[in-house]
Amino acid sequence: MDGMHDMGGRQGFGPVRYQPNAPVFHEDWECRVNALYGHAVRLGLFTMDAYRHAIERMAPRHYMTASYYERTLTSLATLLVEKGVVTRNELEAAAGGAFPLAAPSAPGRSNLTPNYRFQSGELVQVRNVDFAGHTRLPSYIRGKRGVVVRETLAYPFPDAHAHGVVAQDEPTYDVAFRAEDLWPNDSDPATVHVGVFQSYLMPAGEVARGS
Amino acid sequence: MDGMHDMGGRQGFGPVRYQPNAPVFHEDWECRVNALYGHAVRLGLFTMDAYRHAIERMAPRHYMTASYYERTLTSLATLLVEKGVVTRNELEAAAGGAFPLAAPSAPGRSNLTPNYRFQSGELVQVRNVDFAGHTRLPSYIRGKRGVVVRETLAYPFPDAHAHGVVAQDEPTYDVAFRAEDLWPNDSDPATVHVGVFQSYLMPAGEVARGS
Amino acid sequence: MDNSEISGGRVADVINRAAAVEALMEERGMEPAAAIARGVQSAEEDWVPRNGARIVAKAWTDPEFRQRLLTDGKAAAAELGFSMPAHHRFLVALENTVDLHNVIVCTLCSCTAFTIIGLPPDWYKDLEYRARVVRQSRTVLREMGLDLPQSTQIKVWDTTTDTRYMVIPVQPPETLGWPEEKLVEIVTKDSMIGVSRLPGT
Amino acid sequence: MDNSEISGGRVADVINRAAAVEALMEERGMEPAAAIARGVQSAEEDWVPRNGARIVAKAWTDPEFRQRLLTDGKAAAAELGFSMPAHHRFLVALENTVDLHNVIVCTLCSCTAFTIIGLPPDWYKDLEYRARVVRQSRTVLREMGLDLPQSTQIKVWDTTTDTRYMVIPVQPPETLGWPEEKLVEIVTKDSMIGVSRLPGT
Repeated sequence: MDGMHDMGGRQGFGPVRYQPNAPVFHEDWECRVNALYGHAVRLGLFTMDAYRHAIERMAPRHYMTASYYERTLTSLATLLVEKGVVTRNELEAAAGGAFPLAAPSAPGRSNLTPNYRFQSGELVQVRNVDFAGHTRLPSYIRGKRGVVVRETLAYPFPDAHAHGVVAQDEPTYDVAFRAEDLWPNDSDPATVHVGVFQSYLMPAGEVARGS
Repeated sequence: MDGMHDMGGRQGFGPVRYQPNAPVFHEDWECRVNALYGHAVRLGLFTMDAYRHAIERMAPRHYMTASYYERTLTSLATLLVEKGVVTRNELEAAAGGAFPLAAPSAPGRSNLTPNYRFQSGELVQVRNVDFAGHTRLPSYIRGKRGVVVRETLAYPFPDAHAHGVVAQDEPTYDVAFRAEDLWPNDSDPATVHVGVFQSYLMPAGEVARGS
Repeated sequence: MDNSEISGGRVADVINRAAAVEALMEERGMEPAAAIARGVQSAEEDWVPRNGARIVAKAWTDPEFRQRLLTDGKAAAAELGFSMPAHHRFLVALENTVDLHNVIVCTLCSCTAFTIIGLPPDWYKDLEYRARVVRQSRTVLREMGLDLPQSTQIKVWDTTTDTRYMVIPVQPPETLGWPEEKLVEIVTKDSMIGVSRLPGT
Repeated sequence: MDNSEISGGRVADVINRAAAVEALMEERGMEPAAAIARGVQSAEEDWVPRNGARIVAKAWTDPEFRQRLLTDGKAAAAELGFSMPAHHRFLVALENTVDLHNVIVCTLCSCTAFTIIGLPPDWYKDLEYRARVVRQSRTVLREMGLDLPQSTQIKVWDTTTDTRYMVIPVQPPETLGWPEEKLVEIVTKDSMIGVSRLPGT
């Protein structure tokens, strides 16, 4: 989805709020919530892809202003409700106030091109297609060209896996892009390596035939 | 700039917070601030393009959570500081607290193709180029194809005008896009008409030669 | 937002920030008080949707005016005594029909023909409307109470230049033959933005 | 956010919301208390940057291990007793040199090889880092205190699949010949993310 979470390359942000060797947790509840969502994943209640997607589905104003562990908490609570483990009313009664949850999900999709294999050194084009569900294709590489560095391991297809849609595990590729190609007018020269699922790619020669 | 303000087509938002025939102002200061920024424009202190750009330059978290007239106020105060009329310290002393302003601007740019004229009915391609300054090219049409409905009036080129860069007024075009082309996978069929400056366009036949 | 990150202090209330700007403009001799008086009057008395309603009512009842309005909206508006800011160089009147519905947005900020149809309401300037109406026009309009038949084509107008738009709603059939003054009363701001249609149309 | 828009009531404090989830998981027999106890222990004792530091120190001192690490990071980590979650199927070790600097990000969320280099700090998960480091890598690193020479090439790694990354920092020249145990002490989490280099490199 073209959501607020798709941050790569977005402008207007100030300096990173950096503190060298910063602590991981600031308050007790953060570590507890981190443990609870991991527990729910291990119990098989939802996948990591579903967890990530529930964060992406948060109301944009909430996403932008929440801390990381508030996003974790919102995702966990949303999925507990969606899986029928608890109700929103129960959550709000127990919390003593409103409990903002993420918005409903759009449908998932299965693999697009499960059989093609790209080669190291091959010039590839990232498909320039939006998708309303969960996807691990950051918008900043959509429609851009890069070079396959190598094939990496096969993983469950996130666009399916986050939604419980049946799909094959599919190869991923380490694809190198030039920052100057991604953002011709306001970027520092660098190579940006992105892990790209096969379904998101097409041979660069196919560009003329459409997305 | 690829800023948060570039909202068209972004997903994850809930229902419009609609109230039929809603009031324009809710509090007295809103109407006053609206009058003050208009006054500054009429005094020649800054252009409407500069006013819009100062809103775009607000910190993204602030932009996302501020009301419209808080955005207006932030732009006005930022430009009063940037034009040397007041200082941030004066503002903060008078307000009795911190006064968040917009971030500094990137440089502007002059017209790109001032002499070409597109014809009604012509298939055009929107240039797929980012620009760090002010621009009135919404990202959802970048790299997309549309049809020129007609040439509309010439206006100051916003990418220059917001920054005090010299540029010619240039023709604009009413360009019609199909929503299904802009967002193949999650849109309602419609024609989306966008007012597009000539500098943002190229003949569709030039696509193969790059952006 | 996180107050601690801004100037190291608590952010002043927006009312105090607005007052600070006003006070400093006063101190610099920019005469904000007179500007505010004029601005409040303009917003309340001059930039009212009744202006647009008068244009619509005349277009409904005067075919030659309608034609001039469709050709050059700014000149037609001027005929009735309505002006637009200098930077609004063109006004496009978008005529709805049974089969065509026009709706206006400004995805990048909140531009409108405010001297003609009135200053825009909150929801028009809000993130939801700007993000969604270009992409999900039919769905958004339905959520806002306007359930268009599938046979009605939708045109969304994104106000990205200083050309301005106004929608000419379809005249309700039962008002055919009404005098112009009476027709003015039924035309709403929302119908000229295009998020509603008039009753019976 | 605007509280009035959510469930019509005031949003509960995040601490109370977290406690509510925990209490309801308990009520449903999901045994959250034991999970929290394990989770707190893992975060404090198991998923510590010292794991990555041990891998780095061994790679600096054992060329054959270094080669195995560069070929299959997950297997090399396992040699030292470090495991990764099942869904992290691959660990890529990125070797910095004088002329090449690697830096890791996850623009879409906040993925990291947390069992190896420790859970990520706030700034790594924050909007600023995710938005900017892919686009303005050199500038962002400079702002964070790492001013790389123009001759140093930058590679940014966006963690968009469940392959995980760790940076092998350049070994400070004055530590050449140090025993592995002593080298472990100088390797920081930030140097394995790639936002800093070790002193003298």
